[in-house]
Amino acid sequence: MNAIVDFLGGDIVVTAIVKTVVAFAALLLTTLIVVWAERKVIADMQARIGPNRWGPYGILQTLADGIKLFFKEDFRPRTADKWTFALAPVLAMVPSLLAFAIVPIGDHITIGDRRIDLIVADLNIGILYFLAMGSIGVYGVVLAGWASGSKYPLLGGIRASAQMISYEIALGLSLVPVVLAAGSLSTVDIVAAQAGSVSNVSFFNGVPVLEQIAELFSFVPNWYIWSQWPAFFIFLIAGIAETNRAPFDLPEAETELIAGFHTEYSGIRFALFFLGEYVHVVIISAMAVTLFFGGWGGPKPDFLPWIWPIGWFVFKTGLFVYLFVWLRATMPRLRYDRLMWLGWKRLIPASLVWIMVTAVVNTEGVSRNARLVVFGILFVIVLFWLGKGDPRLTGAVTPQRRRVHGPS
Amino acid sequence: MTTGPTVEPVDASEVARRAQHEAEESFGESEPRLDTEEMILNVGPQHPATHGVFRLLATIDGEKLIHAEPIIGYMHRGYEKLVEQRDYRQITNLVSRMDWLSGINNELPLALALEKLMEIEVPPRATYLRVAMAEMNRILNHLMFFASFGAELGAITPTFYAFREREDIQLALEMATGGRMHFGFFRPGGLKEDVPAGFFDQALKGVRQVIERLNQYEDLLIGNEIFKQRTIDVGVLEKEVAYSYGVSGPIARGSDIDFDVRKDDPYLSYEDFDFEVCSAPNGDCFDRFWVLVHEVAESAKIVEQAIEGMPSGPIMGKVPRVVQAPKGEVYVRTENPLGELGMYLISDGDRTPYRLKIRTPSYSNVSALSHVLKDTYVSDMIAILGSFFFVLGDIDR
Amino acid sequence: MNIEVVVFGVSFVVALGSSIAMLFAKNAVHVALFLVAAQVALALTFLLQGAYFIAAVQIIVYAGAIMVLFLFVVMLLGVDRREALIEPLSGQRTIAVGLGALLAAEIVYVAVKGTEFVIGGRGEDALVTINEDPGNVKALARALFSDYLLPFEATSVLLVVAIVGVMVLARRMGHEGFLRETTEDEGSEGAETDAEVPA
Amino acid sequence: MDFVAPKIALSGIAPEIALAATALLVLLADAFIGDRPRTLRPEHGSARPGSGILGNRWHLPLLSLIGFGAAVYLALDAWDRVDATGATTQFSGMIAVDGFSVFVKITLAVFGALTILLGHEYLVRRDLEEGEFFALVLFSVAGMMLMASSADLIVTFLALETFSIALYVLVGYQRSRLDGQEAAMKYFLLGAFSSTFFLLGIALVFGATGSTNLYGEGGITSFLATTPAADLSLLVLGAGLLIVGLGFKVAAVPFHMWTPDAYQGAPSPVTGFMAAGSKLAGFAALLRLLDVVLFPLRWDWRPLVIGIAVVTMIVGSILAVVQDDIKRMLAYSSIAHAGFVFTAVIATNDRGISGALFYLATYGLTIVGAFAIVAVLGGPEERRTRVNDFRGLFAAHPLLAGILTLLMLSLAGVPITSGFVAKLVVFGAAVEAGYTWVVVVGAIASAIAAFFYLRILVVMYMVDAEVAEEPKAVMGPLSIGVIGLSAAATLVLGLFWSPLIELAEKATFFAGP
Repeated sequence: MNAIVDFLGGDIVVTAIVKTVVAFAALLLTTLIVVWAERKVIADMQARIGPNRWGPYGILQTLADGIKLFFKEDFRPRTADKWTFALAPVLAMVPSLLAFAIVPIGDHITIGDRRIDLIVADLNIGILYFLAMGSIGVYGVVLAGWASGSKYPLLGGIRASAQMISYEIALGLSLVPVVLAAGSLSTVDIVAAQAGSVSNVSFFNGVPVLEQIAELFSFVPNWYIWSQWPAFFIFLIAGIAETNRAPFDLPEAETELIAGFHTEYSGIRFALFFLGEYVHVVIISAMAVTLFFGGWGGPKPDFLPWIWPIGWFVFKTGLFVYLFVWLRATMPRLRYDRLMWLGWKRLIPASLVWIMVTAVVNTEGVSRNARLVVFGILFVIVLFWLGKGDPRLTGAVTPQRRRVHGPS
Repeated sequence: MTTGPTVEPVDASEVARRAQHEAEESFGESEPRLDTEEMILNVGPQHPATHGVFRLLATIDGEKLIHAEPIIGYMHRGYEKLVEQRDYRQITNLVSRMDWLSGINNELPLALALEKLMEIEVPPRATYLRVAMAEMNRILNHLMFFASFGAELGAITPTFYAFREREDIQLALEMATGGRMHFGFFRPGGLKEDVPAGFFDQALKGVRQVIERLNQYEDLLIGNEIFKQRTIDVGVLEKEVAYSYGVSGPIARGSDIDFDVRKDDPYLSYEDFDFEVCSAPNGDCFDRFWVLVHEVAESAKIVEQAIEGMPSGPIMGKVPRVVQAPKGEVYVRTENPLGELGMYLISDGDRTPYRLKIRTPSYSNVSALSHVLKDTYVSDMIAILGSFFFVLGDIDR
Repeated sequence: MNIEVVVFGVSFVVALGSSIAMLFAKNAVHVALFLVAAQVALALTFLLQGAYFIAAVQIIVYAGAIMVLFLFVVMLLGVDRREALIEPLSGQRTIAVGLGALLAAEIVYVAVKGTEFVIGGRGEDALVTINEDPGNVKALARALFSDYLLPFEATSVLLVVAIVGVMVLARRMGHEGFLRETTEDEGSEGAETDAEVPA
Repeated sequence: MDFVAPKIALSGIAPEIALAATALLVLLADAFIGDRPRTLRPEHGSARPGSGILGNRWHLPLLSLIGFGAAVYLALDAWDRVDATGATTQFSGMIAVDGFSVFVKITLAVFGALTILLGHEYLVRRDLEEGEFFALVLFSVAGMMLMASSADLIVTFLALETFSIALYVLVGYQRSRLDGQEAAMKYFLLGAFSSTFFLLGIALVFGATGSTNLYGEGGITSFLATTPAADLSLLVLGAGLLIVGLGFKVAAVPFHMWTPDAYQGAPSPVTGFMAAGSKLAGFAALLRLLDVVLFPLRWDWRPLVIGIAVVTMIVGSILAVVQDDIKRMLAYSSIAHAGFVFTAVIATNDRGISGALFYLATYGLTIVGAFAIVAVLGGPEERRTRVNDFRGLFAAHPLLAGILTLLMLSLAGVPITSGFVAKLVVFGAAVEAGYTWVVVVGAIASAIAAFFYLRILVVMYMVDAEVAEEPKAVMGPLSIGVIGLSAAATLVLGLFWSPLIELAEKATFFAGP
């Protein structure tokens, strides 16, 4: 036993392996629940019942589906490229799973005299790692589209690669201001930088009335959502686009491209794509929470102090997952050229502007958050100016012609 | 398998050819060019956006549709020939299967044609009931397209709402006829039987609910920015083109053709009712859809008026035991949910028609597709197909 | 013997194996994929050396961006189109093998002798110091924004040039490409300003 | 360890900054000012040349010229400063501010401005988009300038890539020409290949010396000065690879394969610019590297460079003789000229350096004029560039024929032209350094080269009854101006050479330890 531990490089590595296994299992479990929750929630939104056969409230439905898919015939088109076809689903799933390694899901727990941080790996390049995994994730979709050897998947694959590359840029750029503000690429540091209350920001210090007013808001946590909200919205939009979810689900638009890149997939391979998408949703939600909503931060009563951060984290992440579902229930799908327009001509310039703003503002420490808010307002003005579109789209467009009487 | 006349014979490849020719002229020798390759994509016959076995032979360059050719006929059933072998009562059930979303409306022109030919007087109660049921059927049809259009653009939720609204009206019709799609309720001379107790309440409940909720649905779908982006100025069908293809119904009205048989050539008792003909000026997907949605409200208004003013009395005129049209010919047109449905009946005095020519709206409407689809995006293609509101059975009779 | 050696061994085998496989793969997509595998394996070795930043950048830039674009292009160019594998120059392969062997020998020579050449305390010790104190991300940033500021900025000019160039070459040739001989034969429209050398 | 912001003095790279900024301005102006038909539909018509040779697009060339003017002004300003304070390095030793770099920069700016003038007329006549062309020329001149003043191999590499990429694109700028696309492709592939050699060279030099910096503390110069006993084989290997990379840019044999194709396929203004600017920048880097930094190693690299010089002169001259196309012919002639400049490089004395600079400056002025004449005679797609197409030129355009004669004679090195003086200077430097036999080879090569220059002249003046199509020059004031300027420079520098030579001699002091 000791020999094995030594071989692995000591206790630290063993801990890491245990953490990895636990995180893997937890993530898969979460995904199963998320799939069920989405179906239940969206059914509720659509005046349906949703899954209700397996387990209480149909909670085991995903499991049943998984088992069904597992035992289905593994079908592969004759024109498909054998190895690539098999590789693609794995590549779609694994990077999403790996990305979870840098998400801090809680503070730390103490077992015996050993402190265990509730994060698989606190890398000093955490954000870059997240982006790297995202960029690998493109392969699954692209290769699936190509390897299927038929036209609709190819179209879906091309759409997917263009979309994911474009929005990866916006996604990466939207994280830069946060990194600038926190001064670190490590997710743990970023969460730590969001501890405390907004009233700590001493913008109003010394100003008689305003100081008291600021004091009133001491209960508001010092999350980056307040100062970095433009970055947050860019992150959110780009993140949704990265997951290929509505309203950015063009690569698998079912009414246009049948099922896009996974048209030819069935059985367990399809299940991998399916799971990969939901894992990705969870990851994006978790990253949004970590970067902009204080991560696991929240009130921490004395009772079981280590469980509260986890609870807060799960709660916040759940809200974002709910947002994903909500969007899917509400939004039609964007058109391909509009999608590219949004990504390249709006999100990327906007995030570049915001990086500049943050970089300038960040050089002076004291009142930075308040300055960021001011700049944010400026930014919104720019944003609206940028967003000025076709007057027919924004103005009143309803045609108003009705004939009441007789033949014309 | 005809695709209708081509208005504009010039297509993209010809433009390229012309340019090439020009280049050759100026230099006396041509050089091969580096162009991206075009791909031929078969949309359908099995495709979720084509509502059946409709096929679109699309030539695409990347995401751009260079040329699209609708190919129809995959479910041609030869109704026009079939009806010549069957007597008039049987025909009623046949024609109701043409446009399976509006069975009652399909039965109507046949009944009207026979009544005209046989000079049968239809009692007012039957006429009123016919109007009410036809308009309820129209609401069902329009809601179906409301549902599918949203779904095609990626908005899945309106689908379910539309089906929820349909259910109450569907139930009313079921109470009266026993059928949900193919009702077989209109007979020459009147109706099969009187409506049961509770029918009016159920119908009123249904249509009032529709009127009440329609605004919400409008906000949900029509008010959506993405929806607007997907539909406005997409797939414009010009007024002149619509005329030349004989496009009718909501699609024509979306192209500023203010024509509605119910107003312009009234039948049944449509003159008694207060309703409006919606039309919109731009001819794009948005306008077509807008007309469709607003027609639901108008139809609901008609149903309300018809039920409120429902006369009592018999529901069947004096019809001989054997339905046998006298020698002669007659043309009847009605406003089907999807456009003008015309039936040209020639009778040689037998129990079966000598010839029944049916002019179905979808057939004329889809022939305009290849014009509209030219130089659009693949995503637009879906929006355009969805906004052309066709039923395959109505194309391939 | 510990796990580091094992991980290094695995990444070594993957990098080398996929590089060789890349040479022999017939399908362009497979070639690209093997290259990706080699890149990722290389990133792993960077990780082992504690160069996290380089590892992440290796994956983001090479595997994530460049190779995806490669694949994108290969896909767009069509799946069926395979270049004929005929050598335009006879004996090219033999020469290539010879030169490759020479290069390999050279690399081995430099690698073996390299430590002797390196002057001034660079190498492992420097890496350890850098990784300990500010962390290699910060050390890298410091180098980039102080000593290497000019190359860093010059790179941006280089990239702008590349972008402009790509725009020029990839712009859809509208009618612009088809010249008209206004200057040669008709010349009517340009005549008044076309000064000709007096005869 | 707090971050200490580096001290930034911009005077050393002010010309480059001015040019890059102008390039960006040109791009913006191109996008936002003036009507620019994006897709020229037949019914829209287009900005035809008929609307005046400056057309409605005069602001772009004007802006570019202002940029070059600013660059020259800033370079002169830097020269004053260098005169006052002596040569220095800036940007943590990345940039050398010395007379050498300033001289090269001013010359390059002149080449660039001439290219803009020619290019404007060339593009307007052919209905091609202008903005990117000017921007690329500006960027590439900025890159060349940076190359001349770089004091770090990394900067040299970046500068090399900057101007090379711009040139790859410029070569294929007229995309309707397939030979242009082919040329761009070849140039790009081979150029990228040579860049890797250069990069490997940098790596080896770094491995040997622990630095890529030429002058600074711990740089290559101080390494060579302080550790004379070190094993230098790796450094020499690296230097050899650097010579390969730069030799490609100056079109030295055996790295010349791209030259004829690229010169032929490129639009003629670009060809002239490549011949003048690319060569100057490449030799600037070579001179700084070999004659200054690696001066202590001269016994190691000199045999290699002598070999290159001899082979280049001979091969360039002989292959030029058999060419049928005037652009290809000029390409091979430019290869031969690179060989002549190499004779100055191997001299490793001040006279050699000033001689090389003088040579490159005069050669550039001449070759720009020669390609300008090719441009006005070549037709829209430059199909009429065969030697036989010049048949009867004298009858059609006597003055043009006369100017071409002058330029050809200058390239051949006939007295009273600048080409003669230039050859005299470089050969003199080599003789002074004791390489008389190289000079003899050079003289023989010159004699061979004279043959093909004369061949053109013969064809030109030949009155031939069977001229299928008379050569027809289509040119506006800009072309005439550039051609005239080039001819004047050739003649004047052939008669009154001393001011420029004095300037070039002033330019032989380098930044350094």
